[in-house]
Amino acid sequence: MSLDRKKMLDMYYHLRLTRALEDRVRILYRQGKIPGGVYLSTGQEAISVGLTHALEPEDVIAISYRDLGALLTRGMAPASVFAQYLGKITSPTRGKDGSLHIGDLKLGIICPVSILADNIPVAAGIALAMKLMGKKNISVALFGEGASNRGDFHEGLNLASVKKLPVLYVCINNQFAYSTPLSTTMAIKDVATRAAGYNIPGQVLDGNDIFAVHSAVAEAAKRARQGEGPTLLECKTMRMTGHSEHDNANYIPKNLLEQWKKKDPILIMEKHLTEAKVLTKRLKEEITSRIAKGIEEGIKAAEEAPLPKGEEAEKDVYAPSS
Amino acid sequence: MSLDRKKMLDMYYHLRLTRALEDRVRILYRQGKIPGGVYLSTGQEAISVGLTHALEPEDVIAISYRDLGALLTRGMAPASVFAQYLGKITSPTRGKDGSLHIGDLKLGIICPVSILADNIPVAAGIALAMKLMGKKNISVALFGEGASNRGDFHEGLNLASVKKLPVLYVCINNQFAYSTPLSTTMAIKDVATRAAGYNIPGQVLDGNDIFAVHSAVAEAAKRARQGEGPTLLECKTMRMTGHSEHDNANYIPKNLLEQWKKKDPILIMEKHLTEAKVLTKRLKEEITSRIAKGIEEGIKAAEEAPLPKGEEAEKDVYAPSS
Amino acid sequence: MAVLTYIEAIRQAMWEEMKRDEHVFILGEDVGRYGGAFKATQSLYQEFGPDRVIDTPISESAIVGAAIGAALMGMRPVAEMQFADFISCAFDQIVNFAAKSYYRWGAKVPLVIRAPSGGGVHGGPFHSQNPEGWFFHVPGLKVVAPSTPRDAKGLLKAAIRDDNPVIYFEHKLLYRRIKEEVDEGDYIVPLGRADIKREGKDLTVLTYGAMLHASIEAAQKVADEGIDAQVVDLRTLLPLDWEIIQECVKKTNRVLIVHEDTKTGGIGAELAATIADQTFEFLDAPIRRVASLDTPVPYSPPLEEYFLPNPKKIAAAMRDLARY
Amino acid sequence: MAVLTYIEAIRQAMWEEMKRDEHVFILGEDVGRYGGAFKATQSLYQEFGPDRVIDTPISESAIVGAAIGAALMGMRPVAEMQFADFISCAFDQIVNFAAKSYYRWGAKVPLVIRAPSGGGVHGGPFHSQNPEGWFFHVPGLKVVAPSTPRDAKGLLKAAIRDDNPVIYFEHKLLYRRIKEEVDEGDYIVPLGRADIKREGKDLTVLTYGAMLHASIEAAQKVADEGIDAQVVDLRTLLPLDWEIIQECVKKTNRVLIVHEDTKTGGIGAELAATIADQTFEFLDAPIRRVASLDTPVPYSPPLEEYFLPNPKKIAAAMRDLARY
Ligand SMILES: Cc1ncc(C[n+]2csc(CCOP(=O)(O)OP(=O)(O)O)c2C)c(N)n1
Ligand SMILES: Cc1ncc(C[n+]2csc(CCOP(=O)(O)OP(=O)(O)O)c2C)c(N)n1
Ligand SMILES: [Mg+2]
Ligand SMILES: [Mg+2]
Repeated sequence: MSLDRKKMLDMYYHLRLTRALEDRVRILYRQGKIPGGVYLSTGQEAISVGLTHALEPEDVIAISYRDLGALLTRGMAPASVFAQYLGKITSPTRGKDGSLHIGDLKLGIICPVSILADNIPVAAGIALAMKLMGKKNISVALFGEGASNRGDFHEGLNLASVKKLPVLYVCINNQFAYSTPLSTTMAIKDVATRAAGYNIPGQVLDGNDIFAVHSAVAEAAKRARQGEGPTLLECKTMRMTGHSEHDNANYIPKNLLEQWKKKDPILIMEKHLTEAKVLTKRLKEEITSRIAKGIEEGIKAAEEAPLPKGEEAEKDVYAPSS
Repeated sequence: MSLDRKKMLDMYYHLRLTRALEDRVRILYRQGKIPGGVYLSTGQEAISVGLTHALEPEDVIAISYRDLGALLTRGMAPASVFAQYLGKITSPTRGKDGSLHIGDLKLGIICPVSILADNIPVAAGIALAMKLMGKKNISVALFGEGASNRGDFHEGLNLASVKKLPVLYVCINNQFAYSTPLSTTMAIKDVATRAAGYNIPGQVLDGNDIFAVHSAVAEAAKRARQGEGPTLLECKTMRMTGHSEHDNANYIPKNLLEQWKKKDPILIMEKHLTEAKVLTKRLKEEITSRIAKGIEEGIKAAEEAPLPKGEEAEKDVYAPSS
Repeated sequence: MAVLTYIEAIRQAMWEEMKRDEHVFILGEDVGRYGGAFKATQSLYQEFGPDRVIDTPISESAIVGAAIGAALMGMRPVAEMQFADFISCAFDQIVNFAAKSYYRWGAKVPLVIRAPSGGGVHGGPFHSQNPEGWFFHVPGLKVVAPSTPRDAKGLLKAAIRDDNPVIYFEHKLLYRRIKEEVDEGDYIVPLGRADIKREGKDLTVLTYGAMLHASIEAAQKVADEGIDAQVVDLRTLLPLDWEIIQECVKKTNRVLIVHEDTKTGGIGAELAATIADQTFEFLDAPIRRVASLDTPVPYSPPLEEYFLPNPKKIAAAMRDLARY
Repeated sequence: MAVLTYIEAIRQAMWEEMKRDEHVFILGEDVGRYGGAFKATQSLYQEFGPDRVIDTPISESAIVGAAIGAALMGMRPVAEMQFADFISCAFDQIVNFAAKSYYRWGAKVPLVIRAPSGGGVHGGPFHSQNPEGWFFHVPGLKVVAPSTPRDAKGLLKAAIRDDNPVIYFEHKLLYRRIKEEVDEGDYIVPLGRADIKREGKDLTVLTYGAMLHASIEAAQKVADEGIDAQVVDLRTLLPLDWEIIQECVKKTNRVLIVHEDTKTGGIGAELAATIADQTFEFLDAPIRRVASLDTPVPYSPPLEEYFLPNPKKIAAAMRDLARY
């Protein structure tokens, strides 16, 4: 792998930051401070972090609702994320939306809608725009294996493939769609198999190995940039939490979780970085405390920020025409 | 092939009847007698005729808008079809709908809607009902290669495959979707390739060879009846007319049409039946005149039937509850 | 008679109908062993098995499409949308296939789509919508929106037995907040009949769903001030019960419409327009509407509160109207 | 100034906008070399090439979804639905993604969806619908429905330049039947402004699309009988031009609403409700509506004629209203 030390440590930082921030969100939720739902990515953070690190800054990512890693890697401040959950006026949506429905065009992140798979044709359109504007950038859509059963998955991949658009379709196969295991929602084992229906490459990879994600994405992005069209990447992982924080997920066999726990993406990355002598104990401690500090600052800023005034609800239904 | 003489002649009759009826509809249209649009199946009739002959009478077919052969094989009277085009009160929809939007639950035919691919999940539901009611019957959905690009194709095949429902998906690949050749709407050559995404058999066959259609459908139907789930059959053929009768289809290369003309399904069947000594010249003449007679009677009945009264428009928005 | 919550009443209706008629079955996302996102179908899978309580892939269009197919064969599917917001993904199948079937070719589609709708739970733009306005504008559909456990049970049973496609909006705010004694026996509340939930003589409130409760609360507030409001629970939105509505207009001569759906183009518009047309001479004041803002449903509590109607806003409108 | 048909005016608007701004592009089914089912995009492919006039697969949801994506990047897509009826397949992308984007996160979606709507051509239940009522009930969308070539051109240009998602309903009956002189220059008709197409003092007709012409014809009929009807072309349905509407109500004190969309829950309901609320004291008669029946659009000519409003039915309503 041709990643330099700094890059690897950056990736590690964002991976740890994602985990830590979500752990903190979980606490906020249990404290009853979050008015809405909380959907976390515990155990699958390597995908959105690894992916984002493999892209160019002006590539655009149409995230889904568990992809905090992409947001943080692109520089979204923890304070903004906390503010979003808390519904504060300082949130990226000014309190208009909750959970991870965060986007920022300047950071190249498209704000997700709840409706699963809607971002798949949208990402095709972003890629189309890149092509029409003569940019060498690409777009990425992230979605779960459950979402791949929706019609928009098919329409989006079909459009993207026939027009050879520069877009990556990254399926996060975390085995479950809410309470439903993959086997009861599709007759195939690998979502990547579906690539055949669009004559594009489909590749299965270990979503808990951040380097595997990074290199597969880098490779597919290169192909896309060269005009060779979309790729469907399926990252196998496991949803290590409930669907949302109010779901105890007792439908997931305990031993399945235990198995996956051993493959925790942070563990795997740390092992690798330690072996490669990139991560020392001291460095790790430094990073840990830097993250803790950033998070506590973020929480503080978010908690201190005001809620929006009611009248704000009425504003900005329409963009003023330029 | 294990078809007996009578069956083959029946198939031939329905094939010829379909062609002849549509030729007559074309004339009606050119005479300005048909208020609405006319979409014909010239050149691809073997598919819906062959298919219907391969099914049990209580199997249910969710036709599309060019599948006159299925209707006629199931016993829909020519007079009813003409009445439908003419908007007469004697039409199967009592003038409420036009073109081939004809259905009859007693004949096991589901009335199509214009919205392409909608019948694909609907057929899954019919198959589900068969299964729940403990019947050994199956359902079939017919659709074009263009329709296979819609989301409902994906959602329907996915649901049918994961639930192993007794349904056949029959794609009529006639090379064009309105003006658009297959190559500009999908990156694959064979729609059957898409079967891989659902872990079901996908099979390409010659849609102009009625016996090929018959045996492939019979085979797939058997599998479905045995609980082995859906099959995707792709019947290659060619749309030998405009998309509708007002479309001169000058976007289709002439030589392509000439090539396909040699593979006309009636020619192919006649050759076969003559070689097998099933069809004699006399028999052919008999059939020709029987068809002509049936059609002229049908036309006459339809032309003489009254148009609906305006007030009928207001009726039957709701079924009376039983 | 047992005290049931709104969601228990819904569950009981399904249970009883499934016992009564083997053609009734359930399909939707996570409705099986898990019992549904809101637990509306809890224990049904265990009782009736996987053939009659079917977990589907995430594909609302196929859920409704398959339900239509099964209904055409004589089954009586009850499809669940996990949230009413996702019904937009099945819009085409509903409005084009299901709603027009009987009119076009006489084929009945006895299908129920249950859809948890409504806000007030900080669900944000995609877990709070009230989509009834769209379906109200689709000839061939019936649209139901109960506000109490008794009605929820009786209307769901009626919907299941109806031979037309019925969209059944259950307000998620009411699921566990509203309870009352509910008949265990087999009763239905017929579709198309409104119900006067509070008698009054000064003005009539036409409402449904969660807003029934807000309106009753508002009526109690203004009662102390000498305003006696009648509160009508529409219960079925399509078709509307014009008979009761007209009676009430003639009795009180003042009308307030309250709904949680956004205002412009909501059902309140049709109510106001038709009442003003047909009982013009009986009106002593303009018909007023209290509804949500014409915006998406915002997430943050102060925004959502500002967005939604509530007893205070309704009471203010009542006072205005009574004074007019 | 050249005489253009309605469809030529639409085509000219696209042509000019594509010349003016390279971000404008077209996508849809058969819109390329073929020029579209109605030939609205004829010659654009030849002029602007396959990158800017894009033939798509049959997948309305992807057409709109991709258009949204491109719009978020600063492009200005004009998506064509082959028939407005098929917009139901893209419903979710429109109402959930496009309409709520700016409100939620401030991202503009400058997208136009052109949709040939309307009946009178014996298209039957799926080639005749008027789906504007649904979108009128979606905050964040704009909805436009021109009735004349001049407006068609100017409104389409305005829609393309607008930074919000706009649904542009073009009535297919008018495509080749209506022509007039149209400015070749670069003009727009601003969104949100109604236009008085006929001055009159006895009553006001509020209408749009094909019904503008039927209403004018009806006004001419009743003029001989001494009834002087003012006819207002709403042009933009969302947002409505309340200013002009109120002026007209105050001037004529009688209001007739005419639309081709089905009656119950149509835009006419909101018009009637709001007018009756805000200008109650100015009304000398109930607000009447002439609209299509609450049924699917039937195919057979006598049925469709009975279903649709027409000058005769409108004239009858005018007489009734004038006499009230
Ligand atoms: C169209 C649609 N239907 C249903 C839902 C409700 N829902 C939210 S998340 C979820 C499960 C998603 O599973 P998957 O796509 O595998 O993503 P994961 O939650 O595993 O990350 C469901 C059913 C939704 N958001 N959108
Ligand atoms: C959802 C939808 N979009 C567009 C149309 C308009 N339309 C009618 S037929 C047709 C082409 C269909 O092509 P295909 O599925 O290959 O069937 P074929 O006409 O070749 O039999 C189109 C675009 C439609 N009926 N439904
Ligand atoms: Mg998943
Ligand atoms: Mg085709």
